[in-house]
Amino acid sequence: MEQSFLFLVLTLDATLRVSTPLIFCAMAGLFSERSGIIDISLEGKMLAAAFAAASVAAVTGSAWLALIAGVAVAVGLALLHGFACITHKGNHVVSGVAINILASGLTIVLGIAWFQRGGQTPSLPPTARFMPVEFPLAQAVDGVPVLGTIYRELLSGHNLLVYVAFLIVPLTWWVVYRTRFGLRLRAVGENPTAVDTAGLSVSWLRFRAVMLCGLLTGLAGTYLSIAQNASFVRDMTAGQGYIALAAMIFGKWRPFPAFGACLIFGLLDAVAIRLQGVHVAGIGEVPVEFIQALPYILTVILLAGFIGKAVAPKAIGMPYLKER
Amino acid sequence: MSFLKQSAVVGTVLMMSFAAQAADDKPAVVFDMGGKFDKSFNQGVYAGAERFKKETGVSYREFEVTNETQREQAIRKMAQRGQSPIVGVGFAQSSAIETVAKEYPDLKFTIIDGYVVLPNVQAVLFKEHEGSFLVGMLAAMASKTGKVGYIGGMDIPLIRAFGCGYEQGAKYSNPAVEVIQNMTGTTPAAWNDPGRGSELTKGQIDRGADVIYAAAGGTGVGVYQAAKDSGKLAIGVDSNQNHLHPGTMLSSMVKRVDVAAYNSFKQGLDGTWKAGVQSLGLKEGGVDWALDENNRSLVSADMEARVNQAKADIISGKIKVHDYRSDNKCVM
Amino acid sequence: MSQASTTLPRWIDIGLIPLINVLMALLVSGAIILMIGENPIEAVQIMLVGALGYEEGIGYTLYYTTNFIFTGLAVAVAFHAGLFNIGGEGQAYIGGLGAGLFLLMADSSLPSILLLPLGLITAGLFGAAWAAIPAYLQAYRGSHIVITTIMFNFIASALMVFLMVNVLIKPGQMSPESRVFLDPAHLPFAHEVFAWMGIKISRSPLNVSLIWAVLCCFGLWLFIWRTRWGYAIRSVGFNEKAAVYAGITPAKTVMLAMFVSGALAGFVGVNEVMGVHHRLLLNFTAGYGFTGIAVSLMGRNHPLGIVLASLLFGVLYQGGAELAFEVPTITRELVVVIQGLVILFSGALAYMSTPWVEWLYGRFSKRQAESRQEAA
Amino acid sequence: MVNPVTDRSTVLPQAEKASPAVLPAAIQLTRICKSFGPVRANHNVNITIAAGSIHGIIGENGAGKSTLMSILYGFYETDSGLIEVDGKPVTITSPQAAIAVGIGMVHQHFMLIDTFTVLENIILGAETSTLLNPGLAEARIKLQKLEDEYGLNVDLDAMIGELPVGEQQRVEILKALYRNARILILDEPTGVLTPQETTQLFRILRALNREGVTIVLITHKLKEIMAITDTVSVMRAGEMVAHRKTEATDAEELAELMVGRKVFGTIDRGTAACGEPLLKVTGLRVDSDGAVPLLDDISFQVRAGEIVGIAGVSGNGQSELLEVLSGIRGFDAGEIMLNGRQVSPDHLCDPKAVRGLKTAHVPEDRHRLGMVTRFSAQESSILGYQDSAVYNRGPFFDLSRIKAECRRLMDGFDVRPRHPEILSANMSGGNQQKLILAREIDKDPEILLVGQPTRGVDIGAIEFIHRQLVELRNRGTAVLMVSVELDEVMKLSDRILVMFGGRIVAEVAGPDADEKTLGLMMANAHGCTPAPADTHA
Repeated sequence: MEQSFLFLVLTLDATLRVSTPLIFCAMAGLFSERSGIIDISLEGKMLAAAFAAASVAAVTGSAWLALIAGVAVAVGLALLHGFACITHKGNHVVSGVAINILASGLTIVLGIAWFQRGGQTPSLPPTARFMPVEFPLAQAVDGVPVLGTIYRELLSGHNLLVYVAFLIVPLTWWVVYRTRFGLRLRAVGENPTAVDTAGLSVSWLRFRAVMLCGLLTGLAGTYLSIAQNASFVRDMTAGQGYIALAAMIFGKWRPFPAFGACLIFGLLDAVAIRLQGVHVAGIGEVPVEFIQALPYILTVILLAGFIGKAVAPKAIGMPYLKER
Repeated sequence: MSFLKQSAVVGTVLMMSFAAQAADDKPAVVFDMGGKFDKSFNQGVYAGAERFKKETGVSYREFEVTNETQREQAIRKMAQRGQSPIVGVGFAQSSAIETVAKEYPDLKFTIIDGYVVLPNVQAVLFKEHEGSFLVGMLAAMASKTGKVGYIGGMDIPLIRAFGCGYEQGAKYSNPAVEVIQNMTGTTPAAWNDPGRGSELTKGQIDRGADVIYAAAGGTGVGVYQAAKDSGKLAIGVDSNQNHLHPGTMLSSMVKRVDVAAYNSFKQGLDGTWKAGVQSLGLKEGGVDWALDENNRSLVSADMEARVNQAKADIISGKIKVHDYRSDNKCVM
Repeated sequence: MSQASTTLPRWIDIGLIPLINVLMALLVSGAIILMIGENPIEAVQIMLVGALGYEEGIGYTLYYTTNFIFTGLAVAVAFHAGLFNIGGEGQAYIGGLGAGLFLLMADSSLPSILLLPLGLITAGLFGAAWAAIPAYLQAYRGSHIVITTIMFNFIASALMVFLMVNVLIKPGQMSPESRVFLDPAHLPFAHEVFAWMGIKISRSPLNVSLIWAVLCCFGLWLFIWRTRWGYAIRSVGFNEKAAVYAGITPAKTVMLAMFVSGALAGFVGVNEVMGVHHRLLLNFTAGYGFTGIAVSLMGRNHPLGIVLASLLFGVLYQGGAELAFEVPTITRELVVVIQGLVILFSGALAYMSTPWVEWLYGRFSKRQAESRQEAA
Repeated sequence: MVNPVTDRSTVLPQAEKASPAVLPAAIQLTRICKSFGPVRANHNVNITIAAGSIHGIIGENGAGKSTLMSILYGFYETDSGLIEVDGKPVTITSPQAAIAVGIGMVHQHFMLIDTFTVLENIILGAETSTLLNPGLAEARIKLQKLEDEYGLNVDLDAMIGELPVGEQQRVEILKALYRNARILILDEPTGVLTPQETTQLFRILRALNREGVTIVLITHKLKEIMAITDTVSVMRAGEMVAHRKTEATDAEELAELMVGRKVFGTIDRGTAACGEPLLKVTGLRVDSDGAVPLLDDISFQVRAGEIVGIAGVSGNGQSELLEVLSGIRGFDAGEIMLNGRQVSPDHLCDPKAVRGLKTAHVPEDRHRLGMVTRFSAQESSILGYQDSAVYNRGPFFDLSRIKAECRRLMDGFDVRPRHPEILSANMSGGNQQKLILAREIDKDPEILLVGQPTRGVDIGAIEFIHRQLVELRNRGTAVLMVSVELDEVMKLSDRILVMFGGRIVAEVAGPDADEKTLGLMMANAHGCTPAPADTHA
């Protein structure tokens, strides 16, 4: 009993860590897509940000400067996406694919040129990273059953960005549903012509949305390379941007459901890691490959079965052309 | 048009200069897809080649393949230029080496981690299971929980062989020990996923493991970091990685691919190069465990003695370590 | 978009502007080469000579071209139905698996004349089947095909590793590869074919798949523009409601388009497994499926354009390998960067230069008209 | 600023108003030019709109009215020319600039967001605070005042998507007023309204006008110009061809100015020679997601040689009815007989099968259904018949045959330009419609379903299309026509069915119909079924 409870808490604890980049990216995607800009380049922006953050942290030794660099690079790529999709009315998916490929190549080319470590950045000392924050009294409450364990293992002992990710969700909700900007954001994704005739700039609104998207993917990338890990490694995002996108769609473009989906994917991953090599009664050892593929299979099943036809913002993916 | 012509001229000039170079004894190396900075065997080969260059002043030509087809292309290109010996890194290059070596019987080829029998091919294999056996023993002895972990990179037989040797060693030292094994992934991305490595490590630690051995290329970085962050022990692989985190790196399973590459180049220069299959185990010094100032404090004299005893027993044949690759099974 | 085509002559719209886009991509690539301290002009020369300067190089270039034609066509046919198939990679993988499984089973019992066409068909069918699942989910369950095809790339990879490591691996072999097929199951190499004709050319992986690729181009052109099925696909792509009105079932058409798309991607497996490696192995797709997106975009989804774009990418790949060979500081990932830039400039920013070209063209034709007037 | 324009027919706008002589014109446009590539949408347009007047701008589709208004509202920039508002030259480069100088616009297609409430829609872009809630509260107070002032009643908390179009239009007007518009431009405002709703709209407009709002009404309906405006300007082919005081002109003169030649208003239908019922519908029902069915208990029949017109305000189920009959949409209950064959939800209920029963369909929305605008004309000319043996030879299209057939259709229906390879999008609306009609009529259908046969079509083509429909009926085809143009329904139909809320609420013999009673029926003044229509359609 005690043992399985601890297992549960620790699994949830891992869930928090694993789902953090997903949450950042899902919220990032939400801002972008609510404004009508499809963004499959969450992956690429996160990767570029991870590289930038790790590079700056390695050179300056400052986690905060690294954070700024990561965010700046991701916002830069977001602006490129905006330049293609908003200014030049390019195809959103194509632009996203281009950014993903570009990021995966450029991070390595520059990494090799700068650090001569085959695309990897130097390992960071704790001072150049966001390290786990120990809550007060975390050790003291250790003796308290259940609650103590939850406090010590689950709530305390994560790095700053994990907590930020969990705060970003209500903040996103508040911005989208409770502010003027949010109203306009939702409007521009549904009917940009209406927004234009109301005297608002469709482009500027959408640019602000993609910049927010860049900001959040920047946080996600920074988390990956200098908080969760201690260096950048080539292609370290490993498809998480796509999973986040799937989570956002699964959450029907709404903050809390998308957050829930991120947690489900995170939990899945955490459980999968713990189930690997475990013998399941009646089946025997589940092949590793199956466990690895499980999140992807599950995404497909969830998208196909549970939400059926997802209702996207009406004007999503369509360039805004003034009509006669 | 004129531009094309011009570049054709440049090309011809380049070709000719290559031909001129080819007269010299010029070694070459073709790295596998992980790239020469994979923190694993490619990097080991790179280190060996660099050492050769430093000591002899003879430079070498290198190439990193990006897809399956390029292996043969790269090796043949080296051969066309008369490079020799040509070192191919990784089992996946075996068939390419085999093909090209037949076409160029006068050149010398070395395949590391691969098995090719030809009069002009030197195949260097390693008994990773023997080295892993030793670090498995270390892990079991250092463990307080009676649980040790193994994290592999991409799920392929070679990596399973590491794990299998490790498990045998752990069980040899403490039959009651529990070995938790995880593979990072099923694609080459698994060699470069420290995030997942870190999570797997934390998962294993949560399940009670307190010594974790990683044979996972760049993913290992995440493993060692996570072990350090949790105050647990980790074991490095391929090169001596003890220096990464002094104090929490219990040891490293050293696989001397660097020596293999260095020897091949050096022997080529000296004229002592010989074809044939070499299987380098503990006996030949091809694999070993690492003990230096960085992990001295973690290894007690007793541990050291027992491991060295086992090492001697393996060399003498008293202990037989099963190789997963021999029958694709891990037999204890 | 339509404005561009109404004011500019066709040769500018489908010739000059794509060329400008590629040049811009190469220009930025050049800047990146400069940034890492190498000479871009020299790099271009090495690339061109490496890709087109000698027989073996040309062989490799055309071998890559073969793959890009298949994946480019695969992306294009889906595009015509309004679908974005990012799953070419997985479909190519599974197509190769199909061909491999068939040949492993049958290479000792059937003659070449049956083995090769049946292997080809199996590859196509496997690729098509792998594409059919996301297609079904899109058509009947409303799952977004971009997401599902990406997921299917990952799943294909996992499936392949599972089979190679646990099932198909040649016993006693350490690398996850199947046994080599028997000789009758090998597609003839180009140098072999030429040798039969008494012409000696250098060895290269180029094989008769290229002919099949060219045939596929022509076939796809006929299919898209000359048959009622192509008509249905384009109707659904342009205007799904009008298609419904016309008695075309979008769901079935989506299935058809993706089936063809998957089959074409699957033929990469023919080139790789039957033509080059003669065994099943991991990762033979090497990103060709993703490059197909760039190829299709550059080729404006037209078979002829795709052939040209495939050639360009063939040059980039082979020349890029050569470049990495010659210049150690330039790594293989530079080709990935160039590829990303080409997709960006030819795809997402395809119309960036249009206003400028229009302006220039306007001035030019005006001046021409003036001088003509003067002459008269 | 009195009459600075030396146009031959400029009227004195300040004629009858109380004391406007000192007031500058609300809007004065001088020599406005705007081209799209080679197309001159506006050429040397001059117009003066007096402050406090109701000014009509009339012209055929494509005459350049909407372009002109888009210029005024900052959607397009002019190539050349001068815009003055209240006597001051202004440059209007964005809707924001237009709003700033007091121009408000009610677009033909409403600029509303279905998933927002009325209140949210109105304040969008004119919010007073960064946070939403205080701004909403403030706006609510101001809007209630506006509603009272002008008698515009709208539930501020209703979801836009659930409101009838008449109310949506009122939201649009409120939106403009909320932004302090002093000049209100309405672009084809009555297209979607019942005659009663139109009357109500005009009442509102007069009330606004009394409060000093200048109103510009853009329409192609002569009757409305005559009913409400003070002054009227006529556009043709991108140019202003005349300015008149409304009381000094009449519908005939305006029509002539619009078309550029004499127009014939009537058509000789002859008498109906009705035969067998070819189309029979009994108890047809189509459920919707909500509680109210889209179509409910529809029963009627159409006999050979008869045109049955369906009148109704758009969105009352006519579109769905056409979709069901043509096989595009399934149905939940009832019985349909086409040409003696029973169609059931799982049998023959798809467009291909319906075509096989010799039933042709000219859809309501030709851009979205009738053709693929990115196809060539010849490709569009086989839409729906692409599988026919005529156009195929073996697995391939018989391209020369397709081209020849297309040319034949173009000849027969005077489709211009007579060029089968032209992009469908590059044909004018009238020619597109003629091509679709040609395609469908050419197959000698026993039954023709036709929706909005002349929507967006210029007057010349309207006559032609009407003649074709009557001719077809005289040849013995059963024609079912849906149109929101009451005039058209009355002119062509032998019998008229009136739809409201997804039901048929009345049937009138063609010759007995008059606009007033039909209008009342369309608004369901008799109260047969109180069900609101589904506004999604």
